[in-house]
Amino acid sequence: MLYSDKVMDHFTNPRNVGELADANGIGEVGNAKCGDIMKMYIKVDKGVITDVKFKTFGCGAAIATSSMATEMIKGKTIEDALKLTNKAVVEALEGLPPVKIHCSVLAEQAVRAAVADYYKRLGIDPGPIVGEIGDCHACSHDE
Amino acid sequence: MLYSDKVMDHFTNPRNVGELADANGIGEVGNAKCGDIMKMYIKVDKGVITDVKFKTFGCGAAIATSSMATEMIKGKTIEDALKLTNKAVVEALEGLPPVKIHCSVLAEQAVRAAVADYYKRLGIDPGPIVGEIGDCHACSHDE
Amino acid sequence: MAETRFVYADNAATTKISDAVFDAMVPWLKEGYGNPSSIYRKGDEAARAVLKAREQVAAALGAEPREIYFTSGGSEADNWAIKGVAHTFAKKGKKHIITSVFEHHAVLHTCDALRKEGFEITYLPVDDMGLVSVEDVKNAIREDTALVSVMYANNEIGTVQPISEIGALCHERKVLFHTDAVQAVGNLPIDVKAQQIDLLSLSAHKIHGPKGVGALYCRRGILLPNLIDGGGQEGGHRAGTENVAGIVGLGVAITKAMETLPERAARLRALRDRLIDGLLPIERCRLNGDREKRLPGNVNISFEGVEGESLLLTLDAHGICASSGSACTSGSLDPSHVLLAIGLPAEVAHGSLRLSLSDDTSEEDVDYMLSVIPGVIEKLRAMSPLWER
Amino acid sequence: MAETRFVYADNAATTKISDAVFDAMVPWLKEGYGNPSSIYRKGDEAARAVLKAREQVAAALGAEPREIYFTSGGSEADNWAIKGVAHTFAKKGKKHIITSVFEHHAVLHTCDALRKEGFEITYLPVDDMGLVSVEDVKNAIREDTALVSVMYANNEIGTVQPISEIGALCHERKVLFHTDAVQAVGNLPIDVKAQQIDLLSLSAHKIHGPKGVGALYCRRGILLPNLIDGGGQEGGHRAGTENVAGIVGLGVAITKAMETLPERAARLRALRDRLIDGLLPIERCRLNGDREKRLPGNVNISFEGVEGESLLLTLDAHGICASSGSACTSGSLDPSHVLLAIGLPAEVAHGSLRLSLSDDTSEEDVDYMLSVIPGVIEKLRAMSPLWER
Ligand SMILES: Cc1ncc(COP(=O)(O)O)c(C=O)c1O
Ligand SMILES: Cc1ncc(COP(=O)(O)O)c(C=O)c1O
Ligand code: FES
Ligand code: FES
Repeated sequence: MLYSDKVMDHFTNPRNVGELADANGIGEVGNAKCGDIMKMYIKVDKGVITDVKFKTFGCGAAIATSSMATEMIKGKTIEDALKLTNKAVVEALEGLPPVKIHCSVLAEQAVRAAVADYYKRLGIDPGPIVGEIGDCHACSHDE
Repeated sequence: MLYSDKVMDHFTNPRNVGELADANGIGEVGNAKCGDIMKMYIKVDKGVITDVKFKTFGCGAAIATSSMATEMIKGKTIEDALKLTNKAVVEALEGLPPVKIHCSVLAEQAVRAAVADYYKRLGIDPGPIVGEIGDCHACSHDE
Repeated sequence: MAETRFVYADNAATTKISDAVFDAMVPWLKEGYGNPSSIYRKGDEAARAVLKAREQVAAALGAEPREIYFTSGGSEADNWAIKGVAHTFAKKGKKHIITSVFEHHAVLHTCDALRKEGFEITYLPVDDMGLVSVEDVKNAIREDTALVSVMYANNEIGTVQPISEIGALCHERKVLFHTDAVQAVGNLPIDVKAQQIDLLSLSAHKIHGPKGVGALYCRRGILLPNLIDGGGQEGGHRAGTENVAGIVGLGVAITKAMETLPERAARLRALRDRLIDGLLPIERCRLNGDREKRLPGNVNISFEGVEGESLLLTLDAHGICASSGSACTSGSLDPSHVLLAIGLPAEVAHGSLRLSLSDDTSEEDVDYMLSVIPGVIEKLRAMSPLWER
Repeated sequence: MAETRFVYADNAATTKISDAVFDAMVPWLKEGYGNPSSIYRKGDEAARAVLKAREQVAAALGAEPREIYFTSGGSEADNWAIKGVAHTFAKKGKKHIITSVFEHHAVLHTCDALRKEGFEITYLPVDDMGLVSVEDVKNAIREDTALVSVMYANNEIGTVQPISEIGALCHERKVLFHTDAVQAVGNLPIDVKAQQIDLLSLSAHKIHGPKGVGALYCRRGILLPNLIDGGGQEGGHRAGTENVAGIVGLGVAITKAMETLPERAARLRALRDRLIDGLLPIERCRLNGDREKRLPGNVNISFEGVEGESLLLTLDAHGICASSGSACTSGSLDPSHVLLAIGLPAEVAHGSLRLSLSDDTSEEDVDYMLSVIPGVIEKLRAMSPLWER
């Protein structure tokens, strides 16, 4: 297959799908024109991400990276979650085809966007903490 | 096959191959550059072609048309032999591929060349009787 | 959910070689290995087999055998026809070509390449039903127009274009007319003379023939420069030792496809309509392309909130092979140019599903697809952030 | 005379598909019909098969898989390489191409077509042994030379050209080097890196693979414009649904051909030499082409006073398939351009016989040919007006 068994596993049985009613941070990244939108819901308690859910409109890789990213940050501190790189997600998924790397970038960005939202809701400027969320470089579409 | 059964028969078992020691008319036409030379030997007795032989350097069609042409003029008067057209030879052979029609033209010319030689040996100008022998139009080679 | 079944519903991408075609090919992959250009019997047998196939293709199109040139497929035929006409007429100062925005890439990218060389290309729009208008063709023709190239039937949404009308118009205006009939052959009646088609491309692997072989019909009297120069094959117009087995396969495939066309098309239409009618009740979905002027085996439906690749992968897990846009553009991030051309928003275009049927498709296959697809759409929508909106 | 036996001695025209190749192809003509561009498993299986074949071809040449592009055969590869380089460099004002007078028509006619477009072509001579001189190449290279194209081994007389030296020279002079290796592959060692070959053409049907498939090796970094535009196949460089079965066949064929090369070539050379030594005692005949720098399976002998076609037909009647010049020019009235190039008079060129051997050729086949050919020559000479002279 195009995808590793691990990707197919996360695609076929994605973990943490859905919305989180009591989320206190929600991030959405991507662009429907490109066929990829990720929305991530986090529940932060005492600096720890106690729960996380996602919804993704996108390809197999987008769904699998969303799923894997939620698993990787669940139970982690915000600081640790912000250290999650797309590379780590790709490695955890045992690789992605080159054309699909942008999807893992989206997953990293979705986590950062959710954390940024969490800070914003607290009235804290997320900029210095989260940094630039950035755009997907795989496409040249304007919103 | 490229050739009809009749052509193959005449190619495989050509009739009247060889030289004629007592020929009184010998015609040679064609051009070795093009891969076709026909040499025809006739023995004329009282205006009748009593014997005929040929030697041909050429393709299957060239050999078959030579063979067929000798059969068609053997025992005929010179006048009848001169009426032999390449079309008649082709028909007798049950057809030739278009690219090989020039070979039948050569056979017709070989007969005329042999008759012309016969007249020349008698001191008669063959021109008015035999006409132009003509060149093969299938090629643009110079001798 | 029903038990898993294997359903191949991507016959517009490629088809399975039929048993009759396979059986016809095998002798030419085994003992019949002679080169058709060779003079001995083993070569001549191969030459005869190629000739027979040429006659079969000609008969299927209403053409003469000498108007048929075998190629390596539909793409080569498209390239040869369009580049050939372009370069011939450029010498006469005619450097304008008319095509449509939703042609197959073999036509579009060929035109793009010509554009870079200095040709001017008019890309006709298509309406929201996926149809080119004859009026538009008429208005686009200019003094310096060399060629009109409009596909017979679209590969993604299956819409059938007004080929006979365009043919008549081009004939009247003395402009050459090429049609990419790769999807039409075997599915729609074709008569190149009656329809006044000058050049036509076809491909074997779409009609249960082998991959890597096709043909260009080029009306007698039209002399195209060669795309592939070399040996004297195909009357000196297309070099390369003939793919004898493939060509024989094409001959048998096109004969089968054309001889039983009305019955086959009727059966396909019934399956297609049952599939369409069974899927359209799904919330917020739409059929793409005109429902009537449509290939007998084409279903193309967009489901809002669903992305194509994840849909295809999920269907694959259920044993269903389908497509979401043209096969050769999968892996691309861009939504289908065909669906954008008929006016779909990009995000809806991403969620399109093409199910293309063939003689191999059974009633049970349709039942199975109807039992699986709605649940799959629901599952994907449940995880889609676009669906909540 | 010995009993009739079937001996196929025209392996330079085409070869029989080997059992291993046929068996490898069948699954892809049957259940493995997926389109390699399709995303579902049936498509991906086909994509993997194509990738494996690409790796096999690359390994056989010492290239990288991404440097291999599948084509419809040797002719397409030659056309693509030469036209592609020509059109690319024309933009930089380099419109000079060097080739040799005795290339295959796929190269010669391609160069002729370019000449008509305004390119300047230098056709290098070959010596009477059938060899191109490196010195001549050197002297022909100019400031505006874009490409040198010299075949690896000649298809008619089997002479092996100084490819490595030409490669080194071109590299030094910064001119691209293409070689038509259609006859060399499987018969001679090839290492495109060591030999500094930039572009190389090959064809499957010459090495017990199927007809209608070949490949172009194009060194990384060289970007050729497409000959066939369209879908994204072959990295977007050669459109058209892949001939999966054919490509798989090529992969297996080239692997077999290259892995046992030294033993195979040694056996062929022994057969070839026995044939040559057995025929040369015939009166007024000559071996065409250098005896040492020669393909292991090539015999080419001219018999004065004998015409080629009638020789081939007579041999065919004895069960021997042979050739007299290049297969694709049979039916032509002109003597072989290759034999003229090495200085043969036209009438002698007409009487040449090419016997080309392969792994399928046995000792008994050679015995049989040696028992039949002298008698056939004698019979034809007996009816030849050129022989009496
Ligand atoms: C030297 C050479 N180049 C090119 C070709 C053409 O290959 P293909 O017939 O696969 O197009 C051939 C054989 O026909 C050949 O011998
Ligand atoms: C409409 C259309 N044109 C051209 C092609 C190209 O045909 P092939 O893959 O045989 O090159 C296809 C299919 O891929 C097609 O659907
Ligand atoms: S968001 Fe545009 S391609 Fe990834
Ligand atoms: S003599 Fe017939 S081709 Fe020249």
